[in-house]
Amino acid sequence: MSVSISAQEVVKKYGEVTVIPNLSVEIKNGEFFTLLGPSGCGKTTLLRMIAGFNSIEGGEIKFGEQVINNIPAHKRNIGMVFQNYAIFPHLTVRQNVEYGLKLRKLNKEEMKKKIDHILKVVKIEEYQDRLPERLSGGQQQRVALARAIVIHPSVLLMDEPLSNLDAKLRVEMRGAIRDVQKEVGITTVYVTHDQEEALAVSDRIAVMKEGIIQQVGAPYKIYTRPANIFVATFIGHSNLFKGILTTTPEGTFVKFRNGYEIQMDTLVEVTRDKANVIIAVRPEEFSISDKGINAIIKSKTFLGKYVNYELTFDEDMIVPGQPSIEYSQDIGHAERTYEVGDTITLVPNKSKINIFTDDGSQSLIKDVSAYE
Amino acid sequence: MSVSISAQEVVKKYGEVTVIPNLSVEIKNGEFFTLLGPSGCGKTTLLRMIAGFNSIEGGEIKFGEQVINNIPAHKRNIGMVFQNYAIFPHLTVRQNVEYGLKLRKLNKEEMKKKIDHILKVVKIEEYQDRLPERLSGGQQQRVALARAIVIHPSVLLMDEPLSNLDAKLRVEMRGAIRDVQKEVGITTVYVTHDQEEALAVSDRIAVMKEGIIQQVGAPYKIYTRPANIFVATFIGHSNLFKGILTTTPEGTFVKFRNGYEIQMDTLVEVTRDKANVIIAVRPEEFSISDKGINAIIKSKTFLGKYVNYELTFDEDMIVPGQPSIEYSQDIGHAERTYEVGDTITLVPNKSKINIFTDDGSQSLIKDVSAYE
Amino acid sequence: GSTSTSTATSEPEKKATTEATSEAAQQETTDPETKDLVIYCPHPLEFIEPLVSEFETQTGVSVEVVAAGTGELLKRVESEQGNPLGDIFWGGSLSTMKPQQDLFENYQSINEEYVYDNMKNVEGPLTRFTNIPSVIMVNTDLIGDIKIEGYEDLLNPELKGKIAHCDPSKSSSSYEHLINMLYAMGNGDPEQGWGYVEKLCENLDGKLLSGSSAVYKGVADGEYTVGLTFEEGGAKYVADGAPVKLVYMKEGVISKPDGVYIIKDAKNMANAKKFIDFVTGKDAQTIIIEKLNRRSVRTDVPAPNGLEKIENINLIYDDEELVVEKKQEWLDKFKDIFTSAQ
Amino acid sequence: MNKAKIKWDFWSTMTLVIMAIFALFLIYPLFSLFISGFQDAETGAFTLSNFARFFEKKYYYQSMINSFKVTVSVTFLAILIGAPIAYFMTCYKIKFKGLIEVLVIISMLSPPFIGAYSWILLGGRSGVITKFFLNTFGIELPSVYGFGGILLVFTLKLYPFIYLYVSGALKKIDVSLSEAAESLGCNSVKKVITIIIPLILPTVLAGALLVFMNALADFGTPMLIGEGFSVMPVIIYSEFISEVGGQANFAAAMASIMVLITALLFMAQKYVVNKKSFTMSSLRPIQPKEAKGIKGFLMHAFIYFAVFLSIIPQLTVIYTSFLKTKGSMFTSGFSLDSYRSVLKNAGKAIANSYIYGIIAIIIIILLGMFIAYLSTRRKNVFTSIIDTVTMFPYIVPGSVLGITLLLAFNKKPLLLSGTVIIMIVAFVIRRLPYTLRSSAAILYQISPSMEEASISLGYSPVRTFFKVTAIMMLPGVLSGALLSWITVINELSSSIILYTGNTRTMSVAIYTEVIRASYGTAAALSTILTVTTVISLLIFFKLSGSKDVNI
Ligand SMILES: Nc1ncnc2c1ncn2[C@@H]1O[C@H](COP(=O)(O)OP(=O)(O)OP(=O)(O)O)[C@@H](O)[C@H]1O
Ligand SMILES: Nc1ncnc2c1ncn2[C@@H]1O[C@H](COP(=O)(O)OP(=O)(O)OP(=O)(O)O)[C@@H](O)[C@H]1O
Ligand SMILES: [Mg+2]
Ligand SMILES: [Mg+2]
Repeated sequence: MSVSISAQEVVKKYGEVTVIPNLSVEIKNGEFFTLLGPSGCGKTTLLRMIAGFNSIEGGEIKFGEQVINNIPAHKRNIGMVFQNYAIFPHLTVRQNVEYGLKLRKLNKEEMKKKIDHILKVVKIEEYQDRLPERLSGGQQQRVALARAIVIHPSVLLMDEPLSNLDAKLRVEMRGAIRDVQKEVGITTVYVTHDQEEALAVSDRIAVMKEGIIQQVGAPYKIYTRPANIFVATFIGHSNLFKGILTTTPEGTFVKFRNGYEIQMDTLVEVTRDKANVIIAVRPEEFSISDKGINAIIKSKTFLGKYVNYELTFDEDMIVPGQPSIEYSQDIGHAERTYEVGDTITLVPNKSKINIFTDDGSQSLIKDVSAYE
Repeated sequence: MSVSISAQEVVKKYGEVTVIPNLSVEIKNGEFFTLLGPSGCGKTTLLRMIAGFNSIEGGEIKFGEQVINNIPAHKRNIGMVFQNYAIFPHLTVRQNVEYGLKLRKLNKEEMKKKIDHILKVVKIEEYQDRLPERLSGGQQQRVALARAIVIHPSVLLMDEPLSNLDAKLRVEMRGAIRDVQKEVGITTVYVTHDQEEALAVSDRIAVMKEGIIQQVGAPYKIYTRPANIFVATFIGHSNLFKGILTTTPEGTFVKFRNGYEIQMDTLVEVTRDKANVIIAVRPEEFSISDKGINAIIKSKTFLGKYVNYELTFDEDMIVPGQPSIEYSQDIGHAERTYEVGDTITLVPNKSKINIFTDDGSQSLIKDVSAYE
Repeated sequence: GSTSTSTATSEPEKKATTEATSEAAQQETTDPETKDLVIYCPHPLEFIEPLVSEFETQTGVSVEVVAAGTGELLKRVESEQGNPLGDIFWGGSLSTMKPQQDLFENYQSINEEYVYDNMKNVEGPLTRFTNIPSVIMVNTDLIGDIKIEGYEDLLNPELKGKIAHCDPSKSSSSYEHLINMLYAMGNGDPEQGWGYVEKLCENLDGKLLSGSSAVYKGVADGEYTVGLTFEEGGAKYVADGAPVKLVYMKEGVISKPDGVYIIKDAKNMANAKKFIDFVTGKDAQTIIIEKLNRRSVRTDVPAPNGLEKIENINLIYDDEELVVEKKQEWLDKFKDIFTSAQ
Repeated sequence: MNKAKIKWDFWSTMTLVIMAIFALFLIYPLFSLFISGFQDAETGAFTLSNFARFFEKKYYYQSMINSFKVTVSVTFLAILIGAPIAYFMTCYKIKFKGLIEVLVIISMLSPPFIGAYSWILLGGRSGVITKFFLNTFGIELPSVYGFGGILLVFTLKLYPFIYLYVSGALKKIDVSLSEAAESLGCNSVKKVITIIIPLILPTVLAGALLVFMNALADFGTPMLIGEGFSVMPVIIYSEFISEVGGQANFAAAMASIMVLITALLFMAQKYVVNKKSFTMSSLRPIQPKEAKGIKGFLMHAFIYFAVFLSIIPQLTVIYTSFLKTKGSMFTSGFSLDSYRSVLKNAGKAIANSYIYGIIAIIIIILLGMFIAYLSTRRKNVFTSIIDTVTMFPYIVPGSVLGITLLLAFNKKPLLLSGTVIIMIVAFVIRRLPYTLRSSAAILYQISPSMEEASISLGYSPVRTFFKVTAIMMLPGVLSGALLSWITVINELSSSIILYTGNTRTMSVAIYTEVIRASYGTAAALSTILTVTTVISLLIFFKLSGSKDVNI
């Protein structure tokens, strides 16, 4: 049976270094919950605390109503896919997968059926009698995945379980994970670096930075309405422009430094007149137009579905310190593409763009909350 | 100094199992060459043969003019990033990076400068005195990357060097790799599962399957004009429809099973009339229209830049055995999105779609070659 | 226990010995330069010390003692033929050394004339050093009322498993005992003695030790009630006040000398000869009886302190040639008897 | 594979050099010994009668059966004690861990004879403990003699081998494997059985082999407390070197039988290890956890009890070294007389012990690592032969080996007898197996990709060996080297044959006291040896900067 997970004011220190200062989060029963964040932000650490492999320096973690801080890992009924696979080198593929099931008194036949099934799902049935050292990286990772899923744990913890698989297999595998997870109702905490993956499979996503949760919400919400500029730039790309907020009787406007103005009806009310703001526009929220903001194309990258243009703007239009300003052109339908050196005029899609306070810490869009 | 790499009829066996039956490929001097292929297809194996860690059961590998089959690995002047990082656990981050440089008689200062620089590039300077066991997975991977790059080898071999990094860091890192590579002119062989990455950084890509190269070409070419349906479906998604080729005085047409016809002017001449063909349409190559082919929306996934619809077609329209048929709608500009259950009418963009022989083994588009 | 008389060495005699020694050295020096002497010796430090330091002061030769078990040392000598690293082999009972006498140099000490007749060096290399009877050692704390006067008493069932005896193939003292009991219990015909050996083996109850010292040490420590050992082994405990006493078998005691020998082709030949002359000299022999619980081979040195007078011991004699000849056969026979008694 | 071509590189040169060394110092002497097993004692003609004699007489073959009874039991017991202690000490926070490690090492320090004699003093028929139980509780304890006693003494003496080996191996296990098992719902016991043990099996086997062979070859203990329970080495020893004059050819035949058995065992062990070894890259070693509750208590109790038992003989030795003695008797009261009487001679012996020891240990470590590397990473016929042959001297009784060496190197041009060199050669070839086996075991666990990484950065295989492989091997090497060091310092049976007055070592000095029952002075020397060894180890570990004793 799956359970809800609740972390309350959890603290994690490695010696003197505090990796997670104070983290609270509620993961619902049966939910597919994803942790996203930069490398080293504490995702693995949090996962290992839930699993019971890291000590907890403060706060509580509960499974349902039960505080589990002091329950040993093997009694928590979890399944875990480790970042480094951690498959048993002395057991064959099949024995690896079998390992957890054996502890769960099943009759032989049922066990065999389950294992055959999962081996097929992760596409390693033909290697089932090999020792892990003779498998490729991706094959090993699938063994780790199968091993954790097959026991139908109440909590499934996955640390980048698909990082070494090709795109196609990855899509299939995440489908498989999703299926098992929904079918049996496993509460799943998932760590990934693949944003598309996160957006595709998660019920909710938590974006972390330096051990602090920045935003928790449904994928669509996180992507379209990020709570601060960290989230806006970390999930997908966002181009950040300096802007000024003006309130006139006709409504509220945000003005780019070059004077181009957009009327915004969806801003929170408290905003001061003439306030400096940051305007975040995603590469795909631009359209080519004759009126708007001008940019010169600096470079061009073909990325399959679309072409990415890196743009140059007037220095003082944009927030400094950004790696690049980009426009992405959907080429499934685009009439023409542009070349390096071309000047183009772009208009942002006002229903999509996001406005943040000057320090970037808060969204000014109505109804955006950091925790949902 | 960088070199060209040439593999000629290379064979690799593990005991009885032939992993690479007969592979030939030319990698140009200074090129950024990427290997893409399903998990277990032999990418790591090929890389390790170039590096000198796997025996070669047949054929030759040359660096420039020199056959290197029997040159020991340490004399090949390669740099390698291993799939499992393989960083030295007994050395600190800095010492790991320093390790290879020490051999290359540099004066102290220059060495220090180089290391400081690379540590900054891969963003691990603050951890430089830690032992690897106290790093996160992504941090470890960056150490491995820095260690291989800093020596400026003539051949750089990278086995999924960025698999454990978040999207943003990954973009930065691949930029950094690209920069060093171009600056010094290192011939680079790169293995990745991230197609976007492959498309973004590679000069050329080789798509492999079961040890056999399916297509070698520039990213744009591979994506837009795949040589066979394996490549078409492996790189990006392709929806495969059954079609019939008809040649009339007005030109050549491909007809979908529901009767919808498209005139194709770019097909090779030899094609027989009434031949069965496969029509490959990428999700983004569809547009909503009132005439075309009808589909029902089965499910809908939000993927950031676009929304992915999984579609249901009449059974006999599509090539059987496909995991899904998809339409992806660019939502930067889309006026409306659709809901599950809606019926939509789609037209494929005829300048983009690809036509393959009935068995899928060959493209019928003019000027598409498997090796470029 | 027994009473003793102590005799001081008289001045003139001492002088004579010293003179003789230096004289011999002058005549026969092969290499007058050497100032060293290497002695292979299984005796304990406390035994070696007094004699060696006396020798060093008298002659100015510097002595290096290599100590190990008799067997080990003998094997060394054997292996080092051609390049001997030792000069003197000091210790080892005659029955052990006789078969190996080719390893040693012929030399008649200047003191040969003072040696008892039956202990003269008739073979050439085998200079006798002391005389050692076999004895039964009894722990007086443990023995209680059990009467021990000789071999026969060891068959007392109350002693079953309490007798310390060594494997005769491993220890020369128990080999001597084997010979002793064969002759004593066979009334002079060793072949008649095996019946006793069989009974004794049964009473050993499967316990057979593996080294000479284990016997006297074991009895002294109270691990065993009685033990079959050699006189000096037990006597030093008596002298030290341990709760032990020595019993000289009433059925007969064989007393065998041990010796001191020059290793063939010794590098310090002259000093080696000096040493032989020294230890058989009256001074040294007197030290032996006074401090080291052994019997002298010299007629002019009295019985030692605290040891039974030789007259009170029922001495018997073996046929040395027969013993050498039968050695392997008897050892094997003992093994068989012991194993089948288990 | 390019089969035909053996690439000519550093390692092939190394193979040749090592082969040459071994041919000279091992194969040549040992094989002349074995050959003499086939020779008639008198005529020197070829014969099998020596072997026939062995299998005909119960006295002899019974001792072989006895030997196996002892060694098999000891091996199991040593594993049963050593492995759990190693596991607990690695995975849990055990109180006084550092002290325990020091004590374990001290318990290994007792020189031959002394340890067993201490047990007699304690548990003999009138031993302190026996008497205590008899007088206070009226319980008659079984005596320390015979099979049981040998078992007790061997087990307590040899479980530290397993402990050291297994600790080294456990440090190389990546914690995530253990965590993976737990995440699948496995409790600690199951986890140990199904994951940990299989993973360290090569090391356990290597340790078990050493224990087995050590128990098979040791004659000091059974000689003192065997009491008629005769075992092979005692018989070989006494046939070869008895006071009574033994039969060298027969002894050689018996030694050959032992060596044959060893070789078979060793090959079996290698076979299993090859099949059952798995490389792991251990980036995150196991972190000790808190040992709580009843489990924690039991763990502590078990460790303390075992270690206490094994340290008893040393304590006894140290205690007796301060007793007043009268001749070879201990009398009541304390004094420093024993020390006084040994001190004037001890200086030279101590210096010798350490100088030879250091030279030997350096050679041992180098050879051990090289051979381990060759036999695991460069497998071929030659390296396997080298690997196997190195185990032979371990099983041949030391004094027999000493004599073979003496015989072999007593003539020009190979005149080494009486020199330091021959002592060191004996130390090296007898004590190499400890370091070699532990090094080989650890190598099986190190992922070759570390070496590949180094090579890819331009380091030649040789430099890679020194800069990466060797360093990563260190935990394993050191646990073996520790054993080698301790046993070199305590080496006796071959040095007793090879030493001269100038090259006398401490253990020879101790033995000299022991053979004629002067236990007070022997104990004093032994205590000096123990104290100096512990100091030497502490200094070493201080200098090498490692926190705990076996790294
Ligand atoms: N030592 C080995 N013995 C036998 N087969 C092996 C061995 N190593 C790899 N293989 C097999 O060879 C094939 C190719 O392996 P390789 O590691 O090159 O795959 P890959 O393309 O790198 O896969 P991935 O993307 O999953 O890392 C796989 O099917 C694998 O199972
Ligand atoms: N044993 C340790 N001792 C000290 N610091 C550690 C230890 N393990 C991890 N850290 C640090 O804690 C931080 C969080 O590590 P964690 O492994 O949770 O990161 P992560 O989010 O999983 O990163 P990645 O995506 O790179 O795997 C990192 O900065 C890391 O360097
Ligand atoms: Mg991580
Ligand atoms: Mg791979």
